[in-house]
Amino acid sequence: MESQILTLITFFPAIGIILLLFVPKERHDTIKSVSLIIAFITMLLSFLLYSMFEPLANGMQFEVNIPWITSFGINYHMGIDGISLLLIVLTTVLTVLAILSSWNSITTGVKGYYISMLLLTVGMVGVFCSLDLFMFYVFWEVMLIPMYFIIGLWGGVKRIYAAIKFVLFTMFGSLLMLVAIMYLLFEYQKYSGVYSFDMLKLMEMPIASDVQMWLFGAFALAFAIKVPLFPFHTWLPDAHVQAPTAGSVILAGVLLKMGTYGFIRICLPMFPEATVAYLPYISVLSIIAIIYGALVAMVQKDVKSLVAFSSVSHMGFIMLGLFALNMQGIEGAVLQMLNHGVSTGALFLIVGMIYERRHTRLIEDFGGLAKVMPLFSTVFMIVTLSSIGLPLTNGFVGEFLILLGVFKANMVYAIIAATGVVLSACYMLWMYQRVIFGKITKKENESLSDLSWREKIILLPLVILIFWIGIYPKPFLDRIEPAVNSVIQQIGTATTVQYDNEDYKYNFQAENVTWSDLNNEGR
Amino acid sequence: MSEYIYLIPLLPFIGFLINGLFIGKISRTLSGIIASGMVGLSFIVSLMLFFDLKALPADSRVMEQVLFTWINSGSFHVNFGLLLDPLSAVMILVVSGVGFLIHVYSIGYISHDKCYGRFFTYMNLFTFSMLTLVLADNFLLMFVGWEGVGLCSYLLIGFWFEKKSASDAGKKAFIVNRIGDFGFLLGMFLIFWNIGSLNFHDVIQAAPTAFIAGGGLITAICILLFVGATGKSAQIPLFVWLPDAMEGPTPVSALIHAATMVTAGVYMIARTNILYIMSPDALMVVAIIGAATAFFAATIGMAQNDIKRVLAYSTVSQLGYMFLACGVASFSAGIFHLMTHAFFKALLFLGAGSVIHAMSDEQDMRKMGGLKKYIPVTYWTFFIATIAISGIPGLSGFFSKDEILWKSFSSQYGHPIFWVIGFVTAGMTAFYMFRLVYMTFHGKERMDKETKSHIHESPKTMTIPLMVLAVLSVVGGWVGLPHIFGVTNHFEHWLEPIMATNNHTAVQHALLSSGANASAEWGLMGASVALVLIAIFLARLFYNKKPELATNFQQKLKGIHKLLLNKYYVDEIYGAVIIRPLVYFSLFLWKFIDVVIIDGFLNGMATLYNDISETLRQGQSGKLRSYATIFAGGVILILFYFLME
Amino acid sequence: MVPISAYLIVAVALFGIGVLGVMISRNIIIMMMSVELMLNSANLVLIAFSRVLNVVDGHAIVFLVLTIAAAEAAVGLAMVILLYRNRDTINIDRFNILKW
Amino acid sequence: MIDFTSASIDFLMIGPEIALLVSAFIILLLASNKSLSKFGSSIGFIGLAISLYLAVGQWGDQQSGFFGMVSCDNFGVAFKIIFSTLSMIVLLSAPNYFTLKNINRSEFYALLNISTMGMMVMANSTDLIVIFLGLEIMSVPLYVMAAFARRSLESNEAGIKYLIMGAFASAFLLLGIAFIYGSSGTTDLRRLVTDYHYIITNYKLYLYSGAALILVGFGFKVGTVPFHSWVPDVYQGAPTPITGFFSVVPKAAAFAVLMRIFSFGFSALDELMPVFWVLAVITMTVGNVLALRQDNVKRMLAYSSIAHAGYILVAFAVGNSESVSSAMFYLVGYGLFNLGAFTIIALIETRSNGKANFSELAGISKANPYLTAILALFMFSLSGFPPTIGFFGKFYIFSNAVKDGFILLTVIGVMNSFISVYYYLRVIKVSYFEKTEIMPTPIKIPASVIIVLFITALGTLGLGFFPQQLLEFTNSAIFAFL
Amino acid sequence: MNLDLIIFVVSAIVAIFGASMMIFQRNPIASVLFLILSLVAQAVLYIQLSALFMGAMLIIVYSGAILVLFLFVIMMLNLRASEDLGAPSSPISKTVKYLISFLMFVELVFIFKGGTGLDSAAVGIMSTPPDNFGSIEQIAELLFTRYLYPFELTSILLLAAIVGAVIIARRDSVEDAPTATETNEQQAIDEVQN
Repeated sequence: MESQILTLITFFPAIGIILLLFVPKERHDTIKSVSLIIAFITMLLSFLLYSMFEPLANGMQFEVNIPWITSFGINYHMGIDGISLLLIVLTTVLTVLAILSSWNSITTGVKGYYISMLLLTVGMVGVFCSLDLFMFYVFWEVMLIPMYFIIGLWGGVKRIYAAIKFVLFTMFGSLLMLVAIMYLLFEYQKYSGVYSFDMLKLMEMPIASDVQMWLFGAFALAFAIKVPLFPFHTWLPDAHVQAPTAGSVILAGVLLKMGTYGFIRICLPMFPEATVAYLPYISVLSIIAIIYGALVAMVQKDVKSLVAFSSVSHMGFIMLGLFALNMQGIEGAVLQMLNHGVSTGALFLIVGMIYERRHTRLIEDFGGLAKVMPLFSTVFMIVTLSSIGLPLTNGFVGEFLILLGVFKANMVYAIIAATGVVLSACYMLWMYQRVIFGKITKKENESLSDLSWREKIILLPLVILIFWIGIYPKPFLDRIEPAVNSVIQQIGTATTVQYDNEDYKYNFQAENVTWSDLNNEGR
Repeated sequence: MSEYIYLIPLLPFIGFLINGLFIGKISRTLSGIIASGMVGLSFIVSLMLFFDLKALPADSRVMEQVLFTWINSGSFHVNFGLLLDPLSAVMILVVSGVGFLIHVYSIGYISHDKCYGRFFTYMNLFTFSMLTLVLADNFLLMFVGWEGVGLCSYLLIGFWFEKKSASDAGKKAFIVNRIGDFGFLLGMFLIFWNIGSLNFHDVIQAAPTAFIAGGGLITAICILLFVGATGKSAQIPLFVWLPDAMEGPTPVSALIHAATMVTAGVYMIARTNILYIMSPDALMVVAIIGAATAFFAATIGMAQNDIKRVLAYSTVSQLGYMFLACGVASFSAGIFHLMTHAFFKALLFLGAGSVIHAMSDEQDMRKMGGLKKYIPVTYWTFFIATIAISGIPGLSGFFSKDEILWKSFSSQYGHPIFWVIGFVTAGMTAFYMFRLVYMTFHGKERMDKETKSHIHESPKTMTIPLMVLAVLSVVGGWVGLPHIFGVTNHFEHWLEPIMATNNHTAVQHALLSSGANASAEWGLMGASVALVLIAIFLARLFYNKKPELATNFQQKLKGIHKLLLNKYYVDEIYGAVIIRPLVYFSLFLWKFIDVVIIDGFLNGMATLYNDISETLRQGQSGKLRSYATIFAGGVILILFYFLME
Repeated sequence: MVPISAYLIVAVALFGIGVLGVMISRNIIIMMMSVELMLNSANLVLIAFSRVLNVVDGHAIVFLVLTIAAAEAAVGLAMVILLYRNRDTINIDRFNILKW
Repeated sequence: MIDFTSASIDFLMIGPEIALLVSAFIILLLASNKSLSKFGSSIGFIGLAISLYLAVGQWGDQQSGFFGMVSCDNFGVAFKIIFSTLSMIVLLSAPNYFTLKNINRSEFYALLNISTMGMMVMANSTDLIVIFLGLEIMSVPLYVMAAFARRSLESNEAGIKYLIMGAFASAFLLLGIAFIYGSSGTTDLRRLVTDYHYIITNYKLYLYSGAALILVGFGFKVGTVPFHSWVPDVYQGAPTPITGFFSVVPKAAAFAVLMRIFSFGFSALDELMPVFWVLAVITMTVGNVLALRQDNVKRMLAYSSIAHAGYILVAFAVGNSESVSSAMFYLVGYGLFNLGAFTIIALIETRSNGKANFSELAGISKANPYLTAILALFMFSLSGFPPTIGFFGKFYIFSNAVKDGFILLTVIGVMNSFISVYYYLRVIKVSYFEKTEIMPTPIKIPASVIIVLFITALGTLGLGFFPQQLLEFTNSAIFAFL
Repeated sequence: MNLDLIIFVVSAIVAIFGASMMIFQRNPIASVLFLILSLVAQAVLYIQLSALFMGAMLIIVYSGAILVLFLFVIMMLNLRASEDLGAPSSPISKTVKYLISFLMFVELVFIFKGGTGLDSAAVGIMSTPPDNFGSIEQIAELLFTRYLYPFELTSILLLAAIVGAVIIARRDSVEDAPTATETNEQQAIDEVQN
């Protein structure tokens, strides 16, 4: 169990796929419930994983390492640290919610739909588990196929364009990444005499800095497209707007994290010098993404594309945090990955819910919903607040840590980026006001029903997570910390730049000082 | 006893939970009772704690309670910790006390609205956040309360969300506050990265060694924190949201936009006074902004006709006073005024609410008048508050305001100009307050029959809090009698432990000892009183005895009057300079950069490839002879290459 | 006496002519004959070489090539018949249904 | 030590060829008789099976005979195995189509076997003459097959075009052989290699031009640009199962010979590398770009097969033994999924008026979900998505290129496969995403085709997941007598 | 100026002349005859290169068999010179084609220029090499020892050719009736014709 649990979690949905293949495609309820149960068990397994995980312990856990394709030194090598752990849990939870959310909205091709959902899960969890670059790439690409179908088959009006755009964008990046992976393979072979795709081994290999530049570039392009970083973001709004609710949830909740995950798992530790060299460019791009995404989001007419652009902005924050290259920045970024998954996922779910009722997503078609669906409005408000990072919601902790770290690394970046906090309040609240507040103008809105039980069940866990992470993030941070530490070690050791965190002008032992003698010495 | 501090914020939170979860399921009165009961309980707890604190020796008057570790990342470590010291003790008393009264008042006020559940939920949430703000033992937790109260004000201003103006005002309040918070955040970052902690202890302890007094760094920190304060406490340039905030229910205006939340900025500065003391430039900025705000707001207030707006601008101007006090480094005076202001301004708002209630939601003073005989209780309480705020000797307002005026003159950071501004402002305050009183309660009745028939005194739940507050606004000032009365200023003395102790207090004592200054203080005091009386007389003349004077006076100064009526067009200017350009810029980004440039490029590539494909296809003509030609051509090339070798 | 390269040059000249024939003639039969000509010129090259190198293998190869030529001719002519039956023409330019 | 020029006449050495020949004879004998002729396909299949068995038996024991004309090495044997396997798949998928198109004549199977035999001859010799003869034995039946649907004008046209261009190309090839002969007095590659230095000093140009012309001759067969022009027309015109056969098996044979000659024989000719580099680049680029705008799926696949030839040529440009094995690996994989794709196209053609246009695909995902799913699988494999064998093949080839520092070439290669994604996904797009108002009638799939699809799909996925065995096979197959 | 040279020059000219006439003929029959002419001339060259037997074979097999087969087919289809010329191809493409073939010629000649060690050898009927080079015995012996395997292969090749020819050229028997594709085939024909 100890060693097999990762394999189990990764491939359990595959079992579901096989089951579904034998269900006749007319029996929708069976299909739905089977896939739901499978996803649910996967979620429970991930919780089990979470409970078994050793916080504050260094290095990978639950490692499995079995030779797979020996002539290339490709191993079936899985293992997780805190970062992957959290993302895996996020993935499984969101999958369950996504499946629930598409319970009624998906009516055609049900079988294929749920098969793709499960396949998607396999891919996503696989990416987070794999410590072998080859496996990583395989899972990375496998994810594309079901997503392509989900967008293209069950999407909106321009779904085909969106689907192809999505696949082509991602392929473009990942193919260059493939070249880089091959190159790494032979670099390592030159260095150690044996083939290996093992990330952990590759990290130990010293790479000439100019080579690092190229490799980092190749990897970074793939990841930046996935994130998406500023100039490469245009696939995102299309994909989000066209995709069905569940698709958007998974896309925003997990797929975007692949990019940032790739950065922190591969780019930063493997190419430290290149990281330092590229740092300014990527930081600037992320800042542009923050401001740009926020501004463009402000003028969107479609709620979904507004949320899409808002995730461009948020992902910009995460990238900026990663490239602060210090504890607070990276840790905040990792936590923010989780937060963004939760809150943006919730936002998409909510948008999907009103879409199911009204079959429109245009902001001007709504207004005054607070009167007819108060509960909905409340949840919407909570999620909105978490996405604009109000204290005691998850968003705040992440954004604060990120900005704190960035401020340390580069004050100007932090100051510019912090304006994003203001802007996010602008567009989110404006949207909320136009959708929820005011008088009911359209009479279709007067008869809207409030949240159904299913929807309550969908939203409840997310709301809980929002407050949990916001109020007591310690368990998460504790699990992230060692992983982040190792990354920082990697960078710190490999580069001349030192990233130690305790360099204050003032160093004090505040514990034994009391308020009063403080004043006494003041007198 | 210190382990019960957490009860103070917790009780309102419980009330919030109950009201929130059972919203619509529990009866109007019950939810009201729960809400105000919880706040009342926390007030009692506060009192007990206050006395415990008082029992302690003056040097060690501090109680702490760390609930749990909140955020811990590398060297960054923040606890969810509460801190009770003289300053926060004052604050919790004000917040929970005034809050309690306002809650009680609300029971009656909200009795016609069916959304009472939501109302009390928000109110309790607000009380919780406010108490968290004042009890926090570190900047970050303070920021939590800071944003929390911002949220609640957003929710409560937009309470009647069907009114577009209301939701707009709420949004405006939140966003403007956010702009302030932006500064606050950066200030926190600077503090953390230079000191390594956000805990008040550590900061206070480390500051003297970590920063060079008067250096750029400390000044930057103070200015940034002050930006946050301007946002929260509606100072220039971020005061625009407060008048609009009057869209909310009147108790809300009383609680949030008069008594408590808006004073958070003052509290914060007082809390970090050590830092401010280290940076005279920052103090200067604070003082200037405060004085300017006080003056401008007062001028605007003189021209408004909406009863609540007048009060709103007066609030802004009073806050200006408080900042002026802080700016001249007499923080205790600021806090003192904060407290007294909480009393009488809350009273004023509640009274206004009662008036509006009586007038069946009419807010325009030009449609009022002569209400005195219909609603006596309201009138008298309101009148007391009015004379309190205008600084008639003996009432709370007089002492606090006068101390500020004196400090702005005498303190080493002070300057006669500050005194002049404060002095003039005091006069204007008296003027517009009495203008308000006369237009509302005296003179001939300008309301139509229909409303007139409905005029009635408010229920007990509303009047009792008024009376209590009236009493407070009379006696509230007596805790801080100035030295020259020959008594020790209890209030200043109480706050002394947390106040920065540096040479300036010494200087002050020196000043006080000399009789010359005592006489100077007497003189100034007398001058201000005189001015106030003149102002009252003018108000009476214009708005009671000879209204026509006022009108043709307005005719004469049409331009100025128009300017004041429209609040110096600040909103319009902001709209034109900031908001609209931003929106257009965003549209440009979206429609041009995104759609045209980036996507255009990509689609261009696609079409390019298609065209290449098309052209190449022409080569595949289907004619075998051309195939043979291509073939032979290829052969030639390859052979040629090999011949070149 | 004639230098051997003279023969080779004749051979490649024939080869070139054959290529030209394939490229310019519209008549399928002539095209095929041009191909035959190319094969023959290759044969001539082989013969010449085997004469120079004084190994007789070349002749054997030519012998085999003749049969190959015959085979191709047979199939080709059969196809010509088929085409003529279906289309009443053997002008190669007419055969361009398949293009682009 | 093997005597390279042993006169030993050991018929086991050419056992597979003989088996095929005999089966072809039997089919031809039975063809005259209507009642018996229907056994043609099964006999052909049996023949192929036997030859496969014999070929597998030859695995490992290296010997040479027939005065050095036959050299039975692992390399050749491996290709024999590949040929017979792929031909069996073709043979399974073909009859259904033929019967439905009403051109099911049993001579076809004879031709198939003879042609396969020719390929074996090619793969199994180091003597250029024998290779040339094998090529002809392979090609002549191919010409006939292309024109096999005698009524269809496309088929006729495909036949004549293939024939004339083929003869044209083989003339060049022969000239090349003649030059080689002239340079060394022999046509045996092994002797060429042994006294290579003497030749390179004295008859450099003959060797070069000979090599160039041989490259032309076989480049024509594999369809490298600029010798590719015939490919789309012939592929489109020929009956679809035959097109599948064309696109895979003869191509593999030609590549086998190319490997033998250039990766082993002339491996010392460094000047060849740039040629292959350029050929690879233009071949894959032209193939992919031209495939973008096709309306006919068959023609699109024809261009894509050109592109794939380009990918394989990358291995030649790299030119180390590893890359030879990678090319062989790719050929196997390509054979599997391309045959599968063509089989499905054939099925679609059997419907309605039988043009394999993209429009025909619309909505078949509803009519035949599983069939469409498999088609999608093949498309993903063609465009090189993991975890299909198509991906691993590309990975194998390109990783070798990277290893030897052909970074630019690799980048061009992956960018090409990026372009190719577009048109492969177009197939999926049409068949899945585009809605049709009239529901297409479901296609009936006979058992034999189901078997074919099962095998190909299983191979595509399974070998994609576990390529190790195949890797070892190709790695041990690169032992050749050179 | 000796006999060899004269024979060579004459036969070379004839060969090239015949070849070129062959490709420029409209009338297939004429071009066949020209090809035969050229082949005969080549046979002379063979003999000059002391390949007596192959020269004979060339005349017998080619002129005697293959080209007669061509003639036969032409007669059977009775193709006329006049029939169906189609539009003349554009001058540009013509020049390109001439250029290409000429370049090819030149390049091949260059190869021979570069190919060292050949020009020394000079041949002709006068200088028959020793041990009756290229005699029937030699070739026969070679064909049945070293070239046994290829020799057998040719038989298979011929078999394949025959089968193929039969399959293609055979008139449609009854069993394969017109299919659905027939109709649009017909349309295709029409559109191609005009």
